[in-house]
Amino acid sequence: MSSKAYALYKKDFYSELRTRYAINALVMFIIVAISVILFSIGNEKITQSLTSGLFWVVIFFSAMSGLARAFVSEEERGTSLTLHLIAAPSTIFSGKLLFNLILVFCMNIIIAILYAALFDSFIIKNFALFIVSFVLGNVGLATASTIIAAIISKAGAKGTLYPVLSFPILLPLILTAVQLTLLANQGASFGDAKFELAIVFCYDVIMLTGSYLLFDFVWKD
Amino acid sequence: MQDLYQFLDKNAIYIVMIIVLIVWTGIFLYLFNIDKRIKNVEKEMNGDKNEK
Amino acid sequence: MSNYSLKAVDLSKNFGRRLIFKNLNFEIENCGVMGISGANGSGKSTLVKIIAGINSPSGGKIIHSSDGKEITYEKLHNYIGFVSPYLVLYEEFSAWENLDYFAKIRDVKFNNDKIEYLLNKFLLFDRKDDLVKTYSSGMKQRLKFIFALMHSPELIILDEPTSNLDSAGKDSVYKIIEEESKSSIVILASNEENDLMLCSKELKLENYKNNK
Amino acid sequence: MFWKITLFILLAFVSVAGIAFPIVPVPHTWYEFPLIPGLKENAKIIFFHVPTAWLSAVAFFMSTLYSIKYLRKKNLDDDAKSYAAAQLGIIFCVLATITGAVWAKFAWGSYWSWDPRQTSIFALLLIYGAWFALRSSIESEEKRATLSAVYSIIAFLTVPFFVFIMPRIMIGLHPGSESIEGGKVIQTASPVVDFKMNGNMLAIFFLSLIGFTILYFWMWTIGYKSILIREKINKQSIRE
Repeated sequence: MSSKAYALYKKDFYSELRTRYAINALVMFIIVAISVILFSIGNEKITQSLTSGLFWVVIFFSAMSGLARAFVSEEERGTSLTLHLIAAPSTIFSGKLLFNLILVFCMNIIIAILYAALFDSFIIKNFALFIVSFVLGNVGLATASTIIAAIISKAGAKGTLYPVLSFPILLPLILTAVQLTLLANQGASFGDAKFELAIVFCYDVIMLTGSYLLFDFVWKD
Repeated sequence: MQDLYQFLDKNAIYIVMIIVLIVWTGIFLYLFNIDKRIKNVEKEMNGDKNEK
Repeated sequence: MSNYSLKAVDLSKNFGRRLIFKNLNFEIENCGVMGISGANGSGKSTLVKIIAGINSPSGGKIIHSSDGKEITYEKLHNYIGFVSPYLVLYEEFSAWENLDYFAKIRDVKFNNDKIEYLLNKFLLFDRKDDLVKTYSSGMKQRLKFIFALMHSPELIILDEPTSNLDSAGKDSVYKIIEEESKSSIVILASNEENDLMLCSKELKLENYKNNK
Repeated sequence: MFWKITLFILLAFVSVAGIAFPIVPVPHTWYEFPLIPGLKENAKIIFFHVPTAWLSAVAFFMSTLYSIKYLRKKNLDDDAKSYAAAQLGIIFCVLATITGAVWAKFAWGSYWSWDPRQTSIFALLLIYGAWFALRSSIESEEKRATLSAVYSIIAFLTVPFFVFIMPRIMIGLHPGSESIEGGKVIQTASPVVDFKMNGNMLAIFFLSLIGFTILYFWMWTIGYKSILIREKINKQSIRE
């Protein structure tokens, strides 16, 4: 089971390396978004809460431009039928989720490094808390976007629909993640953030089980 | 505009009236929607009869 | 000789509220060729997709069983080989890489000898390291046969198998069908007389369209 | 027929009572409402504003329920029911948002202030909007029904989170709301937190909730029946 999903991930990975379906758009998007924010800030000092908000704004929109690709690329090229014939839905979901997870982690680590380098007020005081919330937030982001990518790959108007559909689903996650990033930047302890951590953790678990169970319906025509 | 605001602020019952009005507008919109749908159905039914 | 059996029970399909077919029953055991014929747009492709488990029927069910045991949907894909004009393989990979990934995702052993034998048979061995993008449509069609046969499936579904092929290609397809039908079930959906000549049994979709 | 007349009488009574009953500092008889500090006459919108918000939640819940039913049984009638519920839901959701904003202008001084409940209804509005956008982009009926059902279930899963996280992020201004600070539940400084209804106000409030709920079910029945009839006729005309 896991070896099949890993094989599917590897296929996606090498396919991505050859076609550059998502990566080019993603990298350009990150650069553009961060530079626009930097230009609009200019020389002004911005508060920590604003920085952690902007941090997740960039993550959200970069995710929008890259993550939908996992299923849309298969559907656009007509290869989803081939996938149907070689793997069970659970394998496909796990493989695509793994691919999206890796993509989200790479993307967000780059964003975090750029933020730490370019923004004065983005100083992580409690590093452990930041890492934990970062990981939990990324897992939630990847899970929710995988199932929504699967939904829109079967619908028309693919490009415009993705942000519309994923925003309400991701809103609770992003609001909490902003809060957590702020807490980590202010140097709060794990005890202060336990409520937010619990929320993000529950979100991850519920989304994971929900989308795993519902994926069969989406995938089978 | 300012006068209207002050008038409504003092006579708060009119705010209640406005709100009731808005609610009824919404319900009416829904009725219009259903009415349109049923009219389409009617047209299609009559169209079928004419074809026969 | 396998013990594969395929059974359709009261199968029906409608798109929205439009009927495609209804009360479809058939049964095949062990081996043989079954043809599915019908005009364009009559639902041949829909039916083979339902048999392959890609689409779900609106009513009734398809039962696949091997050695008397029913095969669950999760495992079905490894018993089936599928060829059709609308099947697309990964164009950014070479033929060899395609087959390699398919074997890994399926979690079946990559049988070098068998793949080489098939590549030779379908005259693709010299081009096996070229990207699929550079292939002609006939070559792609031949590659799909290798894709369908590489894991020795017990049910082979061919939807218009001879489209895009020249007469030499058609002959080799007929030879393959004859060969495979000795050991496994072949389902052939087509409109061409020559294709349907091979069938021991024929299913005419026109017979399942009435609403009574 | 009986319950339709009951509904008419109920809603007529609620409308009259909700608008006309006077508000006095100390109520003596059953037709007088108590004065709520900071709210004055516009406290009466509770009889019309709260039911709309309640109904948009009920409609959302029912829409999801029929979505689940559709996925289990694959019957397109369930999809029509889910669609009719969502249609009513978005109407009531917009109504709740507008009526709330109008009232907020006079009670809090601005139309919109990201109060937890305003944010929640905003999220609900977004979900409904996305749901309809998804539906309009899919041609095939079955695919549309399946995909929108899956989406509405996923959206439904996220709703509890709003309930938990909103009060943490924003301070409540809404009547009857509490805010949590430093882990302790405290009342906010806003003038309307002492929101207490007396017995008869509560009775009329619940009567209005019941009345609007019955009205909703009536509208919903008409709505989905009209969809079913239209589809039946379409099907017949294709066959002929």
